[in-house]
Amino acid sequence: MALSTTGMAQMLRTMILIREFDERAIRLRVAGKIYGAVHPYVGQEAVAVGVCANLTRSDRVTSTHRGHGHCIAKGADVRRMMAELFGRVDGYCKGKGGSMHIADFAVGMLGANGIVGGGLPIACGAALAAQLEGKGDVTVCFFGDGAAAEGEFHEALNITSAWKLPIVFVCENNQYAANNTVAVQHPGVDIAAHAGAYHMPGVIVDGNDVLAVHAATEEAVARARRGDGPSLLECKTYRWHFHAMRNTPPPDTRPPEEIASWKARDPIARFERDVRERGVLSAPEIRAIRERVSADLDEAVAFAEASPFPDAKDLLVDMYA
Amino acid sequence: MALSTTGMAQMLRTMILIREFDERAIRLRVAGKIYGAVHPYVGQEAVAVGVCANLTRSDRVTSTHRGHGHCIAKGADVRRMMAELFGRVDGYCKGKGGSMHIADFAVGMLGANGIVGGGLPIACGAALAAQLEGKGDVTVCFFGDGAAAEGEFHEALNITSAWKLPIVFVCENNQYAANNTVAVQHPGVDIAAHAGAYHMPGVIVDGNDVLAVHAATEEAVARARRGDGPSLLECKTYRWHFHAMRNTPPPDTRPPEEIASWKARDPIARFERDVRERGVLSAPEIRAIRERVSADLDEAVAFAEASPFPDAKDLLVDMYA
Amino acid sequence: MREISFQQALDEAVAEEMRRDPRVILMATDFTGDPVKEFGPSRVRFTPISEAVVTGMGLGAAGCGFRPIVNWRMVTFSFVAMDQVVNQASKIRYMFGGQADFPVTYRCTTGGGIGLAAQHSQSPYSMWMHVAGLKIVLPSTPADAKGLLKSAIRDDNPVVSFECSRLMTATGPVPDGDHLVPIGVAEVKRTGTDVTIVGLAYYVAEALAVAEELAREGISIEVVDPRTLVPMDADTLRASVRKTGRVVIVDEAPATCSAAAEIAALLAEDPETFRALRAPVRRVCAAPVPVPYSPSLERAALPGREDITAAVHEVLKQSV
Amino acid sequence: MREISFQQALDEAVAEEMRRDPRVILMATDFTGDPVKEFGPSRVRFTPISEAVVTGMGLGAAGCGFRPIVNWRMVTFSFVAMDQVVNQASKIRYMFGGQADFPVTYRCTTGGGIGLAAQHSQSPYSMWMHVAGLKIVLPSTPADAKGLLKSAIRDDNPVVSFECSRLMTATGPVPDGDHLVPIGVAEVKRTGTDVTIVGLAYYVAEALAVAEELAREGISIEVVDPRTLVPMDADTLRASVRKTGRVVIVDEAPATCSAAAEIAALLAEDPETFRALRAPVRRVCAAPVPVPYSPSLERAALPGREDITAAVHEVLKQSV
Ligand SMILES: Cc1ncc(C[n+]2csc(CCOP(=O)(O)OP(=O)(O)O)c2C)c(N)n1
Ligand SMILES: Cc1ncc(C[n+]2csc(CCOP(=O)(O)OP(=O)(O)O)c2C)c(N)n1
Ligand SMILES: [Mg+2]
Ligand SMILES: [Mg+2]
Repeated sequence: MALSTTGMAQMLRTMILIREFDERAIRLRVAGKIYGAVHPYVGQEAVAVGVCANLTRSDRVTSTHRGHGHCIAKGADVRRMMAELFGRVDGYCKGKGGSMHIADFAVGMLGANGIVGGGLPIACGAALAAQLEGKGDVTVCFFGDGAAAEGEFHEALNITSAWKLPIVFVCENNQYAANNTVAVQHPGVDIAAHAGAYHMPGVIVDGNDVLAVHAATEEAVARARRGDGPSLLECKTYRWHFHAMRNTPPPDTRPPEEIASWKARDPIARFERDVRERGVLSAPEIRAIRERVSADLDEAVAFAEASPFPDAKDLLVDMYA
Repeated sequence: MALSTTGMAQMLRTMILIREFDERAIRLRVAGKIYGAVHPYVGQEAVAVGVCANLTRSDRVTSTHRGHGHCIAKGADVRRMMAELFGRVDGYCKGKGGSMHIADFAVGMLGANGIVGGGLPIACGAALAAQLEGKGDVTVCFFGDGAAAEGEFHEALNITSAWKLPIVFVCENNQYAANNTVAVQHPGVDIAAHAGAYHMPGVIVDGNDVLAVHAATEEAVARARRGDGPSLLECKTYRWHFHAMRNTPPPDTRPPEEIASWKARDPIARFERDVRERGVLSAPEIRAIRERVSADLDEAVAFAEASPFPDAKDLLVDMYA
Repeated sequence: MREISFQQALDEAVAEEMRRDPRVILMATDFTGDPVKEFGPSRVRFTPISEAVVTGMGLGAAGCGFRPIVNWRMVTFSFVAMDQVVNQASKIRYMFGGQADFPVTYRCTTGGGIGLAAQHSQSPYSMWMHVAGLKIVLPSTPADAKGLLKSAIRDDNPVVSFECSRLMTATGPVPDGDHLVPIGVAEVKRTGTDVTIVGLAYYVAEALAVAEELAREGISIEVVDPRTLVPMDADTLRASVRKTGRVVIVDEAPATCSAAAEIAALLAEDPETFRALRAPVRRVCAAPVPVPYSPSLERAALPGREDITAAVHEVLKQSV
Repeated sequence: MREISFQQALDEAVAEEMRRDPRVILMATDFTGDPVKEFGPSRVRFTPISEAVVTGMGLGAAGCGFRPIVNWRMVTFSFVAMDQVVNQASKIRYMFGGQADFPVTYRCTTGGGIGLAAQHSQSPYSMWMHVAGLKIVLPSTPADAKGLLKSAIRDDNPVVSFECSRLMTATGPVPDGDHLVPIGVAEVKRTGTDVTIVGLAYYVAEALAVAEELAREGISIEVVDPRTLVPMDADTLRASVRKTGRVVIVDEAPATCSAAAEIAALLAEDPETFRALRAPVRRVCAAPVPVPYSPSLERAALPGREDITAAVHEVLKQSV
């Protein structure tokens, strides 16, 4: 299914929204308006967007500690996301979760996850549910190169292939797990190399090329919907910023040339070129999108700031159904 | 290094000793002389023996719930093993461990393990120790086809390959994990297929042919001693008896023709033929070995029965160093 | 009333709930009986030995509208899945602000006394109790086993059902029909006036046996079975001890940070119960060792009737 | 005496022990400082994110003569490795009949109060305490942190060192030289006569602050820090409570089956201490919820000084 013009415009807008959301999150954290840890997704936008453009609302995804991008791409509302970062009652989790635990079950976003690899089993459960429901829904499971060293990765690939569950495993290989390179984590550089032994397709794709990600996912999703089982997609990409920050952004320990070379492959700049060249959007139209994103985020921050903090007397609410 | 005549005779003797040990263990359990669970190794003798014939005393192995064979092949004393099954103070663990926890650190047997996959990490630690010691010792890690579905399997392969640790992973694919076939456990039938993605050799060998097991192990051990890192060896084999028994042997749920076809490939009968044909041992010499094994096991049982039960006042002994 | 075994009671609970609700599904490496025959291979799943992913799958499928029952078989095997229990199942509803329910039931056997040694003889319920967000049941009779497991399966939260190995062949009367036992309600299994014995699982029957013996000496024992560990029915426990003034808590887990420790604390911190206490609280628990294999040591490691009896005599002697 | 931070004290402990004994090796996904520089990449290992195998490797290498220190970083991450702790490390020596020693040290941070929400704000020490076979330390000052970690590394058993996140930047005097604090010895951090406060980790300093305030009201508080959770120095705790007759136990883990529950039970079951108790034992613990993210809720979930003060006033009022 070829991407429509509006589809592509929508994808570009979402990529910009993701980037700007996280750039703001960093500033808001430095300003002490939000708490805890921020793990920016900046640089990896093509993955979340290229993948999720293939999904319907009833398809489901699980995410990671670096989850804002997946959340936005799956259709969550940035106002309620922002309110969650602000720890307010109108946040997705009523302020109980924060950045690492945003979820929006209504749009099939089954949650960020603070545990590396922790989302993989949950995604397999969603895929089992989809198989039992028999409506052709699929589940996408996002995880990092670091997570591929956890045993749950292996168990997830094994059982979903044995059971032919409708799931797509999307490894965002951003070259690092915290400060450790892929070489510290794995004997080889390609996570997708594992797919064969699990009798599933393993595909490596340029994770900074949203159209390539889209195309590869399309095939994997179609396979899953057909009942042919899981696929493993490895998207080679890079995060532009630090791994995580608390009060202040930590110094970057990665080689400056490496950072620069990846910034030169900016997935948004590249897709902007693409859509201009294809005549999908003009430069002024793109500018308008950027302005709109900026206004949306202003509104999201205003929404968050207007929302009250949870009342201490509600501490025990939501514990049990 | 070609096997010597005495080497082969020794291997045959060990295979027979393993089989007869476990056949006795079954009878002793039925008679109520020993307790807990018995997991017979009968049918798989070529694996433990073919592998361990490549090891020196300072090499180390870890084992599984089905551990008697590994223990004997690594050089443990059947008298102290038997005393352990009897729960007596002269057992390897002073009666505290029983069948599932026999260990003999003096001969480098680092323990049976009641947890499927649980021995893999410990083996990796022994291999790390060997690498740090730098004396060229290797570690062998035995595990089943069922264990290959546990996350620890993946983590063990990944880290030992990344660190080039001197270890040989020996998967005894006996076609079943308890009552489940390999097909219930895995999308494919070959566990060794995983090796490539971990950048290590993956070798499939006839696990009922002790010389083939020996030869494949020889190469993997040499590689490990050279500092070139781990290998994954998959030995296709079959257990002749039930998975486990408590008071009485459970009925077998596997197809009778399947059992019969594997019994026709008896690793001991095959090796007896081999050594006779090569002129290593004559039929009377083999008979003498069998008689000697039988006498040794009589002595082991007598040794065990003569040993006292632990005194309840020693309950807290051995808790802390 | 029918007399059936603990194991059969559990099997009936599962089968009845599966008939009642097609969203109930099963996952385990093995099953008692042949549930595939009645419910088919899509609802009854034989799994690889991959407890971590299976545990999380139960949770994920629960969040998507199913009601999975994951049977770890032995509690020991659940430790490879502990992340999914502690970091996911227990926290997922609260940390997501209650936007979904997770009606998953985890089952496993517990306990020693069967010669299986350290790794296969554990009773670590208190480790799960400590983790806020789970409900936990621990039945002592076939009737409670059936009624609590049915309630667990119908509960909209993650519930852990601990099922004592030594009780599996025990038989007892079980009411016909849709027999439910509510989660969170303790039961006084025998009334008495001198000493309360709180027993868990296997040790409820042991406490009753001791009570019978002591009655002949003229000592009147009340036996209370919490049945549910979370939420703990502290009211019933405290009411009993306020009446008797003395308590002995019996379980086969080691004492440190155990369910018995929690019960002791719940009693000693309640002002009214504290004032009624005429003797120190007493725990009769396993020795602080991995359960040893040899029968002579295993017997010494786990509580026996003589230990319970001795403790009762002691609290009577120590009474102020 | 030098004033250094808790974090620096821990780093010094590791560096000193590595200098002292070449068999000490490190494994973690990350380190504070740059230990590779001094000790080289063969003794200092950056690991993949594979806590289960790394935990077992520490144990295996320990059984082969090394003295590994495995740093899980946050206790949360250790749950994927729980099998290796519960089923292997804690049992291996005993179940093998004492034929080898396993001198491995596991380290991790604990606790909330830093806005990291449910999964990254846990204090589940009691889950480890319940498992027979581990030693466990939980320091509250830089000096204890250094001295206990050094003792842990020299100990020939698996030891778990729980290190409170909120204390990392706290500073305090640390003796020069080879400063050791023995495992298993509690410390009375302030003497008093009216109420004993048992504080854990962060809550030792909070208890001392409350004691200082209450002194102005004429209430004399004794503050006791167990420092080691296994083996627990019950004698020192009991002696204090026998003197004061009242106890408040403060920690940031939820109360159920917690270290605080164990301490309460240890006090209430000792006949002499029981007789000396003039008021119910009192636990001041976290609310039974996963720690929430929003500051307003996190504050409400964790104990504050006002909660400790209120508890002291209550036990004084409830005294018989
Ligand atoms: C089980 C577990 N271990 C360790 C951590 C700490 N941690 C958080 S993120 C991270 C790195 C993850 O790397 P990767 O999976 O590549 O994702 P990325 O951060 O690159 O997006 C680590 C080690 C954790 N959260 N969970
Ligand atoms: C973690 C864990 N899960 C489940 C079990 C129960 N169990 C014991 S042996 C076994 C089957 C193991 O199969 P495999 O690894 O192929 O070894 P085999 O018995 O065939 O030698 C199972 C499921 C266990 N001991 N540990
Ligand atoms: Mg990464
Ligand atoms: Mg097998």
